[in-house]
Formats: sequence, structure tokens, C-alpha cells
Amino acid sequence: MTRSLYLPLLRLILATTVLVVLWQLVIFFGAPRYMLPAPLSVMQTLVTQWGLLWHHALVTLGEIVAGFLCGTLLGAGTALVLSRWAFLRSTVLPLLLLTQAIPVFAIAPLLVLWFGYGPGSKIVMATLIIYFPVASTCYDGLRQTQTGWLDLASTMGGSANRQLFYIRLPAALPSLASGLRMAATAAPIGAIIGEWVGSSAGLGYLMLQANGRMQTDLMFAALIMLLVITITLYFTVDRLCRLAMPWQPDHAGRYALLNGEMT
Amino acid sequence: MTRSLYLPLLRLILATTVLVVLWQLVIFFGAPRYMLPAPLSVMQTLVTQWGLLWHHALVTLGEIVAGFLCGTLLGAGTALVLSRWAFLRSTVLPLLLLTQAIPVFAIAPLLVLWFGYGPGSKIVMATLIIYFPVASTCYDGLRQTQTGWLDLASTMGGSANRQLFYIRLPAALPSLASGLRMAATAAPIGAIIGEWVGSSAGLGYLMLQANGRMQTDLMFAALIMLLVITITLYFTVDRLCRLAMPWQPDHAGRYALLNGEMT
Amino acid sequence: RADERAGGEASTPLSSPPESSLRLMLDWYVNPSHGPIIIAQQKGYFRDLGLKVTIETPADPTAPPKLVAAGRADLALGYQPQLHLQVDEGLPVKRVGTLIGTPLNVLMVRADSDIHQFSDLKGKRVGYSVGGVEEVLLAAMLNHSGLDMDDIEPVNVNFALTPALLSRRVDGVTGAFRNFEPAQLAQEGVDGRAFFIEEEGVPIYDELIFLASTETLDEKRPLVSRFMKAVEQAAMWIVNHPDESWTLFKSYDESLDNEVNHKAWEASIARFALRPAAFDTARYRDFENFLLDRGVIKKRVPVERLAEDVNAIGS
Amino acid sequence: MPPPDLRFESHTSDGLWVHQARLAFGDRVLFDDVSLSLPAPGWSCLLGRSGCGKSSLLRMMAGLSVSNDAHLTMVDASHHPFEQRIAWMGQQDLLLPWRRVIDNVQLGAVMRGERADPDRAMALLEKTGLGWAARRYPQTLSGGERARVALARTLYEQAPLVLMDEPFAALDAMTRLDIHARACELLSDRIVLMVTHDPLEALRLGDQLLIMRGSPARIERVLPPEGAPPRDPTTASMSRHHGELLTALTELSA
Amino acid sequence: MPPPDLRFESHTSDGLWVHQARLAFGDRVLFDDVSLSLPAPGWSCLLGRSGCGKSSLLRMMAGLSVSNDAHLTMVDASHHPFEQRIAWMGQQDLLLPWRRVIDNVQLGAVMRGERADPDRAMALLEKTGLGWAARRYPQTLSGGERARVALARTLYEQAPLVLMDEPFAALDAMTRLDIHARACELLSDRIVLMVTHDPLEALRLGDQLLIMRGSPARIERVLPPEGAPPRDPTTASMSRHHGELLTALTELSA
Ligand SMILES: Nc1ncnc2c1ncn2[C@@H]1O[C@H](COP(=O)(O)OP(=O)(O)OP(=O)(O)O)[C@@H](O)[C@H]1O
Ligand SMILES: Nc1ncnc2c1ncn2[C@@H]1O[C@H](COP(=O)(O)OP(=O)(O)OP(=O)(O)O)[C@@H](O)[C@H]1O
Ligand SMILES: [Mg+2]
Ligand SMILES: [Mg+2]
Repeated sequence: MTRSLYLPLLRLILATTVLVVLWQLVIFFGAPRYMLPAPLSVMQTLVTQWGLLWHHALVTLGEIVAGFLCGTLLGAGTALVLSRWAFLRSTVLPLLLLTQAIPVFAIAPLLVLWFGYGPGSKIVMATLIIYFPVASTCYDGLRQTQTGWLDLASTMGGSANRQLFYIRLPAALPSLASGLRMAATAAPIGAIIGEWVGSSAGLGYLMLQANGRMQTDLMFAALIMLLVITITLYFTVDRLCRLAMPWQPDHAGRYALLNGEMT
Repeated sequence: MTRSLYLPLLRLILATTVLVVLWQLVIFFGAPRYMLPAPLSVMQTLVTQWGLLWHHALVTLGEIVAGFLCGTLLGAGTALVLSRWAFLRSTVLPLLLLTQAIPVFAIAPLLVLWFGYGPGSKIVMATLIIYFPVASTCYDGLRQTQTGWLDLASTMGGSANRQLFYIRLPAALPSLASGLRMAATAAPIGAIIGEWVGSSAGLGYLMLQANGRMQTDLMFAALIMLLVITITLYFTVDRLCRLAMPWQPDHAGRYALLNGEMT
Repeated sequence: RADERAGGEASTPLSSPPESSLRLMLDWYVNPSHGPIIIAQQKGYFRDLGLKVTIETPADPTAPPKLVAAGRADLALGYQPQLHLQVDEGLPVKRVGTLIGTPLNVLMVRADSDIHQFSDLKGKRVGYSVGGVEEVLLAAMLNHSGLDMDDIEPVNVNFALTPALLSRRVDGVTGAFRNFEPAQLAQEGVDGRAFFIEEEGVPIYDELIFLASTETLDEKRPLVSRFMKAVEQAAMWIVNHPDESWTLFKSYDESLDNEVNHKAWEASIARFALRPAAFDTARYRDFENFLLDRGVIKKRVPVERLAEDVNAIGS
Repeated sequence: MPPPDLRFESHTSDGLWVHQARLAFGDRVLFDDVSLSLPAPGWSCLLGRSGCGKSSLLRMMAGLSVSNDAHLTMVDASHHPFEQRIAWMGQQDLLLPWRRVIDNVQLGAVMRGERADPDRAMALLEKTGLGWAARRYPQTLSGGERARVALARTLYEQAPLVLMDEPFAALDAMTRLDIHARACELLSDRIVLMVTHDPLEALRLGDQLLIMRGSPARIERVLPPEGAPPRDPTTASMSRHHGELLTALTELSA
Repeated sequence: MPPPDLRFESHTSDGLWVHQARLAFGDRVLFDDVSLSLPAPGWSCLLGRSGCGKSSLLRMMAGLSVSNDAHLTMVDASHHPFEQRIAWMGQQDLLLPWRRVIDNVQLGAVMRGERADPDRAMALLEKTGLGWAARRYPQTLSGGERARVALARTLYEQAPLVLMDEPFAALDAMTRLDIHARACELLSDRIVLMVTHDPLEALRLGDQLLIMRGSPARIERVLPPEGAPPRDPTTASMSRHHGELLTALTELSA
């Protein structure tokens, strides 16, 4: 258990090192400082401006978490509703598709207008950006239930609701997890867009400021804070998803699948 | 066959009507014209400025299609490579995650500087934005192969490559389709962001321009062109995915699953 | 919100007014061009006049006027050329003060390029940020030198002007500010050459102006008036104490403290409007004519619709 | 609904009638206008060649979709449509991998929103010899163990009509004998229709044997040896019947 | 690798030996230090109670993972490790839903990158009575039809060792007799190890019967009636053997 917890962390550190080396190489081969600061100067900024970065990071973190929760709940809820009432699907799905096809930032000013400059508009933005991916992966997952299970449930007199919650939903958990993991990486992007459209705090705000002033090292320091948030969120979600599926081989050991069952 | 082709179209039209009515309602309840123009005036602009819109739409369409192809190929390719060589996964996956966690638009200015203001940078942007979602859904799909099939294949002396291509890949097609559908809605967003960061043609350029000149109706007309492109792309991808899975119930009729097989 | 409204109505110049809040939306992130606002905030001039000013920054300079119109902010920073378009499109905003009363806009090229005069731009790539009228101004300058838009290749670089020039992705950029971009270029060891817009056939205009909503202005005019008073005090103080003012400015936000900003600050001091509330009718009329002639706007409006001197009416 | 066919009333006075069953996939008609009657209580065994439509018939009786050209009518002793609950055990075990064995057994209660009865579920698992596996996930069970869990799940349902599709096919001879006795006892008051491929099993358990044959298929009724099920497979009467049945099957299918 | 155990050499001179097979799941030891020998060519039938570890043993012989505490050694007649190709037919049919029936049969060729031989595949389908279904997707087949496709797929492999886990369990008596004959003929030159629950089937086909019993399990060897397989199930000798085997199984498992 502990081993499985530390191993990915170790790998992450390894991956980071690789990335930093690549980064240094890019600089070596002539990316100018105003485009890409040296890793060292970014580290320095990270230390000297820690207070500033931390303050803004907290703001963004709050927005991200709230947006992630809202987005996944709404998305998963929509998927559930659509797979429960199939007749809705034929009209609601294209509607969803239409709204998804509108780039969030195209309507960002409207959102700011309606939800203000506070965290509200950022949460809405993060929610919007993950809503459709979550809804569509969940929905696809919910549709792919083994029909035999549903047949069995219906002969048992299972109502559509119960079939949804006790058969379709657990069967779709791997797809849900896949959707949630993706949402974990997308929610921060939503919050940042929200901050770019208008705000007075948050990492997105800080990045814009720094970018506008060509303080690329501060900008990259903020970016690194954002990365850390995103990755933490991702691994938390990943771990929770695994915990929610104790029967899955990842957890029960690789030899659990003697009889050729679906993993 | 024809019925199944026209029905979604009909629904789409219905959905659009609903959306337009909602839109009109929003205006009715006080969204100012300079933020949200009336549907009618947008339609008018669509007609009068058709030449302009068409010209820019073609540019964007090219970028989107190119980006979609690159992104899905790279994404699916990565997923294949990762599931073929599991040892890569432990280092490459966190690396991917890191790069995904960097908001595309944070590095958009860098991309523009490297790839220029031409279509190149937009294609790269669209590619980047769909790369990770595609790679991660495909990868999740490729991991969830029924172990029995793989056992069978290995007793037959199937090499890892052949198992990947003849067992894992077809088994993962529903997940791949799910990823591709999502990519179809995200690729246009990438292209538009690319155009916003710097360009001299395309719908994103036109939208920025119109926004700056307060021509909200032109901006929304461009948005509608974008919507049409996105939705066409989505349905094309959806149809192709179905065609690639002739054994799936959607195609073979709903009674094909007598023996309780996975749908 | 309630206390603000109450404050606005109850205020009389004589009694010490209760504190009223005022939301100001800048045009862009905080930079030396915003000097008087920041100094007024730092020196407490707003507070002294009973104002509690919150400063917000957008990423898109076209958003603030809309947000003011929608009542999401009380004041916004905008650009005069833009204002004409906005009013033409029916946006209920008008100019109520001036922050910088001269054009800052220049067309910059690298000093080491082969562009020595404006007409050398023929066949070159020119980057600009979409501000709505920048293309029009560029066209006017080109016409002035006997060229037109077809002779150059315009590229929208969306505010990344300096990097575009530094990386030679474009040969020139328009929309650069004469107080800021040269300092930024110098920081990277590149000299710039500036073509001043007013010398290339564009009428003189106010670069940075304060905008308010016409719908709520009557109610807010006393507040705006006080706000302008504080900005005026600050501008004056900056001129009087150039070095001290830099120290105070950079203390607003630690990320402001760098060499580029310092240089830009020095270059900006001479540009701040010393009479922020004052308003020159001719300037607005002339610029309107200029835009009308080029077909950028469709109709003429009374100058009072565009701008006013908040101290001339009411209170 | 067509009027009940009175022909059937003659041979049993109580039970269940299936009328005018028809199944076709496109042009291929598997059976048409087939009728059968099931005594209540009683155990009917359905035999027939692979692919003749046994599983499909059971699915149709369970109200599950099979083909768009499938139809049958089920009426009870008083000629009313049979609308009581049905326990169906498919040819596959259909255990849910995310529910432990005992939770799989109690699935019916969960599905109907009833209070689950873990004691009864546990008792059934004990009877099928799987008490020790109650807390395991089904993935870790052997084929025969899974089949027995599915059987326990079916027995947990207290439906008057029980449809079972080759329930004992994955069990060894000994376990099978054991389970036969348990099932007979537990299902003594129900209408049971079981598909099986083992003539001995059919002879041992059936109150009537139904043989499906021909194309399109028809159903013939054969009577089992005298004596109450489960019958001892080693008696002479059983051997004779077995021989006869095998010969009959061979002839019929020829 | 431990040196080959010479004890086994005595009873057959040619064939395959499995030594020191051990399987445990955690504390539960299913079998330990079990050995068996398979004559070549010859047909061995493995019988045993549900859950005693038959499928697991076959998986281990096929080189598939079962548990992290599982081990065995397989050597051929000349005491070398057996490294030849193995055809394995699992307890489930494992048909790929995206390949048509005929393509499922030819899967082995595709897997090894060989040229597929559609004529042979078709011939095998004909032999299993499924020539008509060659172009269908497996989802549209009945349980017994699927099992026969899986059998055809196993027969398509031309491996010297064939491991089959209850291959005929889903077939009716008649089809089974038919398939027995075909399989016997087609597999006459291979080493076959088949798990079955039907003693009659074992007696009909086996050159030796292996009975797995006890806990931890051991394997006993029983000789079948004289005569070459497939033996006629209706002879007196078969009946006697059947009775004996049943009694033996009952006793052993008690
Ligand atoms: N992953 C696992 N963890 C724990 N126990 C397991 C696991 N897999 C299988 N078993 C147990 O191992 C035993 C042997 O299983 P196996 O499938 O080999 O039985 P079998 O002899 O083939 O039985 P059947 O005739 O029912 O198919 C069973 O009791 C099963 O519960
Ligand atoms: N969707 C389908 N389309 C076409 N034919 C089908 C479909 N589903 C089933 N069939 C055919 O219907 C026939 C009857 O199937 P069914 O499963 O009822 O057979 P069965 O009697 O249960 O056979 P078994 O003993 O092998 O289980 C089979 O020949 C099968 O191929
Ligand atoms: Mg069947
Ligand atoms: Mg088994």
C-alpha cells in the first residue's frame, strides 16, 4: 500500500527532472529569456516571491476545487438523467453538443457580467469546461452495460431507477473514473480562463500580470504552482476512483481474473 | 439507414430552435444588445456578410481538421505505445500529465513565436488541446481488455504487438470512439485560441476583430459558423466510429445481444 | 451597494462625506501608465475624499467599457478612438475624465531594421493588437505616406507586441505605447525606432480616458468628481516628486519592481493629464470627423454624448 | 390476446399454458404456433438440440427481448394472462463483479427495493456448498462455483415460475446429485421449467419431459419414470427410460 | 528446474510429464507436489469436484497466470522442458465479438502472423455443424453454437498438446456424440487433456482417466474400458464401468 503510494510520486519526480532538463536544453539551443526563462531563475522567483504566489494559489485552488465538484456532479448527473430517460437524450444531447461547441471564452464576458468578478465566474467557467467531457464519457460508459445484467435485473422486477443505480452505474465506474481524471486536468484550465477574463487575484491573474510585464520568470513560477495543484488534484481523484472500485484488479492483485472476466 | 441519418438532424434542428428561443428569452430579460445581439440581427449579418464569414470559416476549418487528425493520431499513438510497453508508462504518463496540466494558452504565445502566425501554430494548438484527452481515454480503453482474450491470444503465441492490434485495439474501440467524439468538440476550441493569440485570418481572428469593433452581431455570426463546423465534425466522427464497429448493437439491431454479451 | 448609493446621494462638498465605494476597471494589468490612479490609492487621496476605490484588471481591454455599461463597474479605463466606436454601436458610456491626454500609440520597428521612414513598410509584416480602430489608424498612416493596407501584411498578435518584434516574427508593431515598449525592448538589448502616430496623419486624441455609464452617471457624478480630484492631486504630486513617486508606485505590488517599469515610469511622468476632469470639445469633434470620413463610424453624435466635464454640470 | 385454447385444459387442471409461441430471425423461423403446458407445482425439463431455440423460448417467457419477430401468450389456470413474478437463470451466470457473492445472491431484493434477508441468502449459499465464499468477489470463483452462486440467486427469488437455462451444466456428477436434491426440495411448490442437455438429469428431476425438435420446432411431451423426483439414477427403470430416451432423441433428430 | 522424476518413466515410455505442480491462494493450498503423465498420442480426461483446481491446473499448463503461489514443470519424453505450442480452450468460449465466426476460428493464424487457411477453418466449422454460421458474428449464436465455434478454433491450432476445459458441457446429448467422434478423429495424433464432468464422456473418450480429489488434491489414475475411443456408450462394459466410476467418485469425495 505504501509502496503503491510512493512509487508514482517517485516517477513524477523523475518525470519532472526530465522535463527540467529538456527545458534547460531548449534554452541552451536559443530560446530567448523573454520567451522562456531559465529553470534556475524560476526557482529563485519561486523562493523570493513565495508569499505572493501562495496567496494567489490559494484563491485559484478554491475555485478549482469548487468548479471540479460542480462540474463533475452536474456532468455525472446529466449522464444519469440521459441514460435513465432515453427520450430526453434525443433532444438534450444535441443541445449539450451545441453548448459545448461554443468556446467558453467566447461567452466569458457574458459570464463575468452575470456572475461578477468574484470567484463565482471562475467557478462557473471551470464547471463549464469540464461539464461536457464528464457528461459524455459517463454517458458513453452508462450505455455500455452488459445487456445480460440488465435482462436479469428486469426479470427481478428492478425499476429503471434501481437498474441505473445498482447495475449501470457500477458497471460504468471505470468510464466515470476516466472522465473524472480528465476533468481533474481540465478544471484548472477553466479557473485560469476565468481569471484571465477579469479578476484581481489568483494564479491566472498573476500570470497575466507577469506576462504583460514580460516577467517570464514570475509567470513560470505561477505556472509551476498551477502544475502542482493540477497534479495533486489528479492523483487524489485517481486514488479515490480506485478506492471506489475494490473489486478491480489494480487493487485486488493481478491474479484475481482467473475466469477471464472483464477487468 | 436513411431514417437513422435524418433523425439526428431533425433533433439538432429542434435543439437549435430551443436554444434560439432561450437566447431570445435571455435578451428579453435584459442582456444588453452590445453583449448579446438579437438572433434576428445575427441572422441578417450571416446573410449580408456571408462572403467574409465563408472565407474565414474555410481557413479555420482547415486548421481544425488538420489539428484533429494530428491530435487523434498522436494521442491514439501514444496510448498504443504506452499500453504496448508498460515500463514506459510509469515515466511517460506523469510527463504527459505535467504537459497537460500546463494550460495551452499559457504557452500559446510561445507556440506562436515558434510556429509563426500562420496556420502552423493553430494546428499545433488544436493538436495539443485534444492530445491528452484522446491519449488518456484511449489508454484507459486499452487497459480494460477482458483478460481471458489476452490469455487466449498468448497461448496462441500472439506477440505483444499482435495482441495489441488484434485484441486490445478492437476491444477498446468504444472508448476510442468516446475519446474521438470529445476531441471533435475540443479541436475547434484549440484552433480558435490559436487564432486569438495571433493570426491574420480565420473565425477566431474575425471574432476578435468584431469584438474590438463592438460588432457583436458579426462576432456571433462567426460563432455560429464555428458551431456549424464543430457539429458537422462531431457527427462525421460519430458516424465513422459506428461504421468502424459493425458488430455493435447500434448497427446490428437491438436484438443482436441474445447471449448477454457486452454491447 | 446600498451604502454606496446612500453615500452618493448624501454627499455634500462641505461636510466630511461618509466613505463610498467605487469600482474601477483598468484597461489592462497595472503599468506605469496608470500612475496617478495607483499613487492616489497609495497616498490615500481617494480615502481622504471619502472614496473606497477597488481596482480590477481585465485580460481583454475591450471588456471594461461593456462591464461599465452593464453596471458591473463604476468607472473603466478606455481609449478615445475606441469610445467613438462604442458610442456608435450604442454602448451607453461616455468619457468623464482623462488619464493621459496625448496619444501614446506609436508604430515601432527595430532600430537595426531597414525601415527608416514610414514608406519603407511597403511589403512588410505589421503586428497589431485588436483594439478595433488600430487597423484604421494604421490605414490612415499608410495613406499619409502614399501606401494602403494592401501594401503591408497585417498580423494580429494580440498584445504580445514586444515578443513579436523581438523574435522578428513581424517587422513592425502598431499599438505600442511610447512610454513602455521602448523600455521593454531596451531591456532585451534591442533599440526601437518609433513613428509617432500624430506625425503620420492621425489627429491628436486622448489615449487613456475614464468611462462611466450614461445611465447611472447622474447618480454617480459627485463621486466621479471627487475621484477626478484625487487623480489630479496624484498627477501633480508625481510631477513634483518624480523619484519618490517611483518608490511609491512600485510598492503597490511587489511584482512591479523591475527595470523596465522604472524606465517606463520616467517616460510616463510627462504624459499624465494634469487636469483630468478638463475636456477639449474640439479634440472629440475632430477625431469623430476623422473616423466618419474613413467610414469607421456611421453617424455623428453630439459631443455631449461622447464626453463631459463632470464638474461643469450639476453638483 | 387470443382466447385460451381449450385443448390444453384436458391434461392438467392446474398450471401454466404457453400459447402460440413464435420466433423467427428474419426468414429463419425457429418455431411457430408452439404451445406447452407446465403443471403447477411441477418440474418440466426441456431438451433439444443445440440451436433449436430453447434459451430463446425461456427468454421470451421471462419477458426479455429476443427478436422483433417473437411472440407468445402465457395464461394461468383461470385463463388470465400470467403476470406473476418470474425467476430467470440465464445460460450465463451473470454475476455482478462489484458485488460480493452474498450480495449477488440478494440482488433481487435490492432490485425490488425490498429489505434483503442475509440469513436466507447465507442459508442458500450453505445449501449450494458455498457458505465459505460468501464474502468473496465472484471473479475469484471457479466455473462451477459461479454457477452455484447463480443458482442460489435464483432460489433466493421466491417467484412462482422458475426458468432455468442449463443450471447444472458446469457441475461435476457428485455435486450435481447433491444440488439436485436440494433444488427439488426448495422448488417443490413452484412451476419449474429447466433446459438441460443431460437426459439422466431430466429423468431424475422431471415431472414431464419436453422435447423440442424439427424445423420449425415443435414440442413433444414424454412422461418420466414413476416415482417422485429426485429419482435414484441407479434403478433399472431409470436405465430403461434412459435408453429409450436416448434412442428417441437420436431418431427424432435424424 | 528440478531433475526429472524417474518414477514416472515406468508406466509410459512416450508422452508428457507434469511434475511438482503446486497451487495455493494465500493460505489455501489447492494442490502441492502433484504429478501426472499424459500419453502421446492419447486422450486423458480429468474429473474432479467443482473448485478442486482443474481449470487452474490447465491454465498453469498453458503458461497462464493463476496465482503468485503457483508452479509446475512440464517435461517431454526426453526429459527436456516441454516448450512446444499448446492449444488451450478455456471454460468460457472467449469468442471475439468483432470477428465473424470464421475469423474467430482462424484467430491463431492471425496471432502468429501466419497465412490463415480459410478452407481448413471452413472444413472445421462444417465438422462441428456450423458451416452455415461462418459469416455471422458470435453474439448471434446460441450457447452450444458458441462452444462449438470455440472447439473449432482449438482444433484449428495444430499444437501437439491440447488442453480443453469442459469443451462439451453446453452441448446436447446428440450433438455431443457427434462431436466426440469428430474430435477423436481430428485429435488422434495429439496429447489431449480434457476436463469433463460427465463420467460417461470420460469413459467414452479417455485413454486414461485422471481423478482429482482430496484437500490438498492429489490425482489418481483410472483405466477406461478396453477398446479404442470413441467407445459405444450402450455396451455392457461401459455401463459397468460407469457404475463403478460413479461409486468411486462418490466414495472418493466423501
Ligand atoms: N483469485 C483467486 N483468489 C482466491 N481463490 C481463487 C482465485 N481464483 C480461484 N480461486 C479458487 O480456486 C479454486 C479452484 O478453481 P478452479 O477454477 O481451478 O476450479 P475447477 O476445478 O475448475 O472448478 P469447476 O469445476 O467449478 O470449474 C476455487 O475454489 C476458487 O474459488
Ligand atoms: N440475433 C440473432 N440473429 C440471428 N439468429 C439468432 C440471433 N440470436 C440467436 N439466433 C439463433 O437462434 C437459434 C436459437 O438460439 P438459442 O440460444 O435459443 O438456442 P438454444 O436452443 O438455447 O441452443 P443451445 O442449446 O446451444 O444453448 C440459434 O441457432 C441462434 O444462432
Ligand atoms: Mg441455450
Ligand atoms: Mg473449472
